[in-house]
Amino acid sequence: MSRINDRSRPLGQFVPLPDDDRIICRCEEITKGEIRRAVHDGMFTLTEVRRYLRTGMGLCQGQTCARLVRDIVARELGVSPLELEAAASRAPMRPVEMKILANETKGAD
Amino acid sequence: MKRYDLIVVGAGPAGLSAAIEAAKRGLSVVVFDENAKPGGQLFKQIHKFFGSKEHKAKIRGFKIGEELLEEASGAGVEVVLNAVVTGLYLDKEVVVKLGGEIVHYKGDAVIVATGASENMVTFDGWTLPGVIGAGAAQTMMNLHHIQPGSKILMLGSGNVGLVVSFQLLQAGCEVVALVDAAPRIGGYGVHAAKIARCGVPFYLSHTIIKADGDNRVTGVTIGEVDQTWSVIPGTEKQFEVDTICLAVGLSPMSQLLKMAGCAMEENPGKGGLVPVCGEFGETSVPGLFVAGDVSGIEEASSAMIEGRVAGAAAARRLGFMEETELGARLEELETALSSLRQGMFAPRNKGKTPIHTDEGCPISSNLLKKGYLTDDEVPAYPGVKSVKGIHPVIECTQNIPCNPCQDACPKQCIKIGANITALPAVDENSVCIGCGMCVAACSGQSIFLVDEDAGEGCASIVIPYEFVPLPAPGQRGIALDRSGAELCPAEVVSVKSAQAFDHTNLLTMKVPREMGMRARFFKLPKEVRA
Amino acid sequence: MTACADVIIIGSGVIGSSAAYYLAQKGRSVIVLEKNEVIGNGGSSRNGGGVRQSGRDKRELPFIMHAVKHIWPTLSEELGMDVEYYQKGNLRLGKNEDHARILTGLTNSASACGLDVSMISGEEARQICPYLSEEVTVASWCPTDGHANPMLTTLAYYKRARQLGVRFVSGDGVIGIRKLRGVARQVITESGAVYEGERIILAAGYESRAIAATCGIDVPMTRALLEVLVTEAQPPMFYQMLGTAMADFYGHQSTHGSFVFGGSSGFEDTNKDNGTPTASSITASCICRGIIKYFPILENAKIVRTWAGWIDQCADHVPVVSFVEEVPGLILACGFSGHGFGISPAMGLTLAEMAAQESTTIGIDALRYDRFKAKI
Amino acid sequence: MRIEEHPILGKPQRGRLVPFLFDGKPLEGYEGEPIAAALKAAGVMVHRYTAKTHTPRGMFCAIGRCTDCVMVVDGQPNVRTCVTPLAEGMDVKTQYGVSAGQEASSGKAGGGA
Repeated sequence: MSRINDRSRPLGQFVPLPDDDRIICRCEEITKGEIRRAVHDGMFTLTEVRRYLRTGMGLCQGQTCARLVRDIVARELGVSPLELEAAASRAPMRPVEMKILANETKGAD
Repeated sequence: MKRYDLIVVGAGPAGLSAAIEAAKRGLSVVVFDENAKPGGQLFKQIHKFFGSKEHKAKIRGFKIGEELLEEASGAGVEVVLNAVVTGLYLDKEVVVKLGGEIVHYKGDAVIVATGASENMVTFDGWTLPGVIGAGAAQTMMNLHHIQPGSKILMLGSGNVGLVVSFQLLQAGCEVVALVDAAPRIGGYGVHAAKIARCGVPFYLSHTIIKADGDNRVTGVTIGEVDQTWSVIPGTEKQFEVDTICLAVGLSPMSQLLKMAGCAMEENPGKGGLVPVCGEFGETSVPGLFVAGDVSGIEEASSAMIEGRVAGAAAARRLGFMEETELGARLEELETALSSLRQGMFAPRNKGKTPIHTDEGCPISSNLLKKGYLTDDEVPAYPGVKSVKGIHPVIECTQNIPCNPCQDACPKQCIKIGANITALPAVDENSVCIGCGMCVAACSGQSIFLVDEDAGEGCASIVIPYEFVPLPAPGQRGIALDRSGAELCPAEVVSVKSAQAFDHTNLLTMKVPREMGMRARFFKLPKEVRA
Repeated sequence: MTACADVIIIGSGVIGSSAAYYLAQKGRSVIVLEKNEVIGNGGSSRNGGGVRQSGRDKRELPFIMHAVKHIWPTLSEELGMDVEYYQKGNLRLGKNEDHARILTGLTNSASACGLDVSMISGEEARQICPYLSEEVTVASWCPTDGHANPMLTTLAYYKRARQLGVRFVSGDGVIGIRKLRGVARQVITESGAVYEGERIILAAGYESRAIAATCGIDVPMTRALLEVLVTEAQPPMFYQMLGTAMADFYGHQSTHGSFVFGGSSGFEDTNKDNGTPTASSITASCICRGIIKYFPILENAKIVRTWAGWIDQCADHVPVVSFVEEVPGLILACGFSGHGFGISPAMGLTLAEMAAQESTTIGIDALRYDRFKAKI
Repeated sequence: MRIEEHPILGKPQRGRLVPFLFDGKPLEGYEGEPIAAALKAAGVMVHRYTAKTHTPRGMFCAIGRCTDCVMVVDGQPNVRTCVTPLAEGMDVKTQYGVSAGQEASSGKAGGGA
């Protein structure tokens, strides 16, 4: 479901907003202003924003902020939030200690 | 690798129902749930459910949970708790963290019923301790028996915000305000009415500007918003609170399905990212089904039926059920589901604001803005008739899927008909015996028994009462009107607490005659409550 | 409609993006075409982030040594963005005689090429990194090696190139290269768009093989599924790049505090997917077992995420970076075999020089596309 | 505050009252209830201070999703207190950044070389 995306299309000037310093990603403490700035730096997809800023990469893996980030990015790009594909879902769905992940049982009844 | 006919992820209403339906057809079924207790949200839901008998109406959520668990164990379903499904891999392999181990399972069919997660809004100070989700409030008070706070502001007027506000009051907390940026209350009017009459003020078209406090919430500032959702200067209001509770909607918790490679779609009508489903909740991955909120946000009642549908479909897929048998079962379930999906809160009516009920009665705009009907509006509904002697007054004014009151009345005073979203009508020709079964049966607590002329210049009113301490007969207090304003002195005549009422006590109070159609709640004077 | 530029680059990974940046610096106009919706979504976002010289094929060594000496130390400054480069050395660990043999072989060949790398004992390794288990008995140690954040490096090249006027178009896959009058000039995409340039750089990972085929060229490569996992943030512990003789895992602690480890289960050549690279259910567990043996202290660290990606594996595990005499105008840059990240700045620089028809700073003869011969 | 009598749920059934430590101070809670519940009952709101802005966080989702309530429990950082049952003698500490102790929170890895 790729969409053609010209990364040189103009987004207009970055205009600072009064709530730019508000934390959006609670785990990684990323602000609205940082997210908006990232879009102007060329991060047009949620995955790029995530890699660029670490939004949704903290302990909760974006379970709290995914929608909030999406809405900010969409507004900055001037598109509907529905047009932005959610970042990939990754295992493990909850954090798992290495020693537990290392301890597999297969087939044992 | 350990294999089951069916693996269900999530032991909430949808997951358990799916497991039961499949296990009854002979499938080997396991249900994994990450929580220490099964039942999903059911065990936090202490209110009586809506719907009709087939939807387990007028039974409290946690009781439904207990019933489902019993049914599941009877059907041979294995429910595994503290089991975190860490991933859903190719070939329908489910990897589970169980205690200190990672265990690999495969299912010939898999039903994902992981439910929903809460949406959030941001405002200055939203990360302060004391700002919590509505689900957190429910978990703390109804599972762990701890008050989430003492003075609380609720943001969100959907059913979750309304129901949790009432539960907060039941837990002994003070709800100082219910705020929503929308211009109209999003949830059922009856849920709003029962907190309005307790004195909770509604602030529609308002938003939270900021939470105050350095190390924890000590207050909150709200303000009115205009049509562009910007705060109108000068409309700020400040409240002293220790807790701000957010109930601003739910999103399907569909990460496992995205990981499994299901075709997904952003569907605002369903609350967010959901798998594209064929018939019976089957995703684009053959044999992988979904049921409940993860496939689209709805009520627990519909989640249970969706679970049954997916369970039956999985049974058919694996050859445990004949096509004809499936057809008959599905027809039954579809009928039950579609009866829930009628009325003004039906999924297809999301975002619409009707001005009339199906019966042609006007929808109260005061109810939608402030949470209660005005005195003038009340007589417009078929449940409100002026009858001599004791009679039910049903302040149920929206087309919601619910009909226990009709079955509750032994004298057939209340008529709803086959369409369960129709407004209940009081039949003037049937004689009410004042048994109060309808009052206790009404999940929306919107039925009162009124005798406008009970003698000595008084009216008597029977109200549903679900608070502690329970007032005693003879105690004097204050009658509140529908808005929660103090109206007049009132005296408790009787308090009935039969088992059939299931903790909805029937409090009869005596008020001056002219207050019979205005008094709707009873409050003990402050010194007595303290 | 035809869009023109001096150079058309196919692939926005760290190779394509860095080439675009160095070309833009030379004042060339560049268009970068990316099939995926996301910039750098192939191997560039699925690797352990090693910037290592030790353990490399000697054909790659000149590139990595140049990059480590001249580019990596100042790259963050140059691109205006922290790429989290650490030059704290590389420990390649072993636990037995076999491992020692493998490590010694690699160390000897790298020393011969002038790299400062030496064999050290388990005890010496523990002095460098006190968290290593007692099981470690031998290691190779290269103090000038290090690591960086591959996602940030890719995005930094992309961001800076974009600022310099490079046009990136994502979400439109290239379906073919077309010769005009005997010269490769046009690039055609899925949407039917046509891009025309004096030079075409093909840096599309494994997909390069199919695209090269549209002008009759083949690069013998396959693909392998590698996986990466990341832990929750830990207090700062150590900043060496880590690997093992058997390549059970490789990784490091990042600026953020999390540990990033890459690895595989041994089935990387035969794993299947569901259309997108999918982590297998057994690999993360396998990597964890490997790590805990070497770093028991990490056993309680929680894994928060795992992900997988296909790498383009060349027949001899060394990249093809080459002009194609039969197809003038075409420059191949593929088959990086999972070693592309560390050398990407030098590769970008080299590709830019090639496309600009300058003589290259580093010799490219050993990486020719036609070096593959039958075994007898 | 604990709810001693509830109009619907009645009197709660609880585990044994057990002692535990919060930042070295002795507190009591019911065995098996989430650590966060015991802390809440004792009036503790701040579970941790964040790594970057050093601002306080407490319980937010109460179901183990948001991870805001993590603390250092028996020496292990990042323990989700809202879903971890309380056990007798647990050593619960306010988390600063990714570990216990204020000094560690400023010890984030320095910038790139």
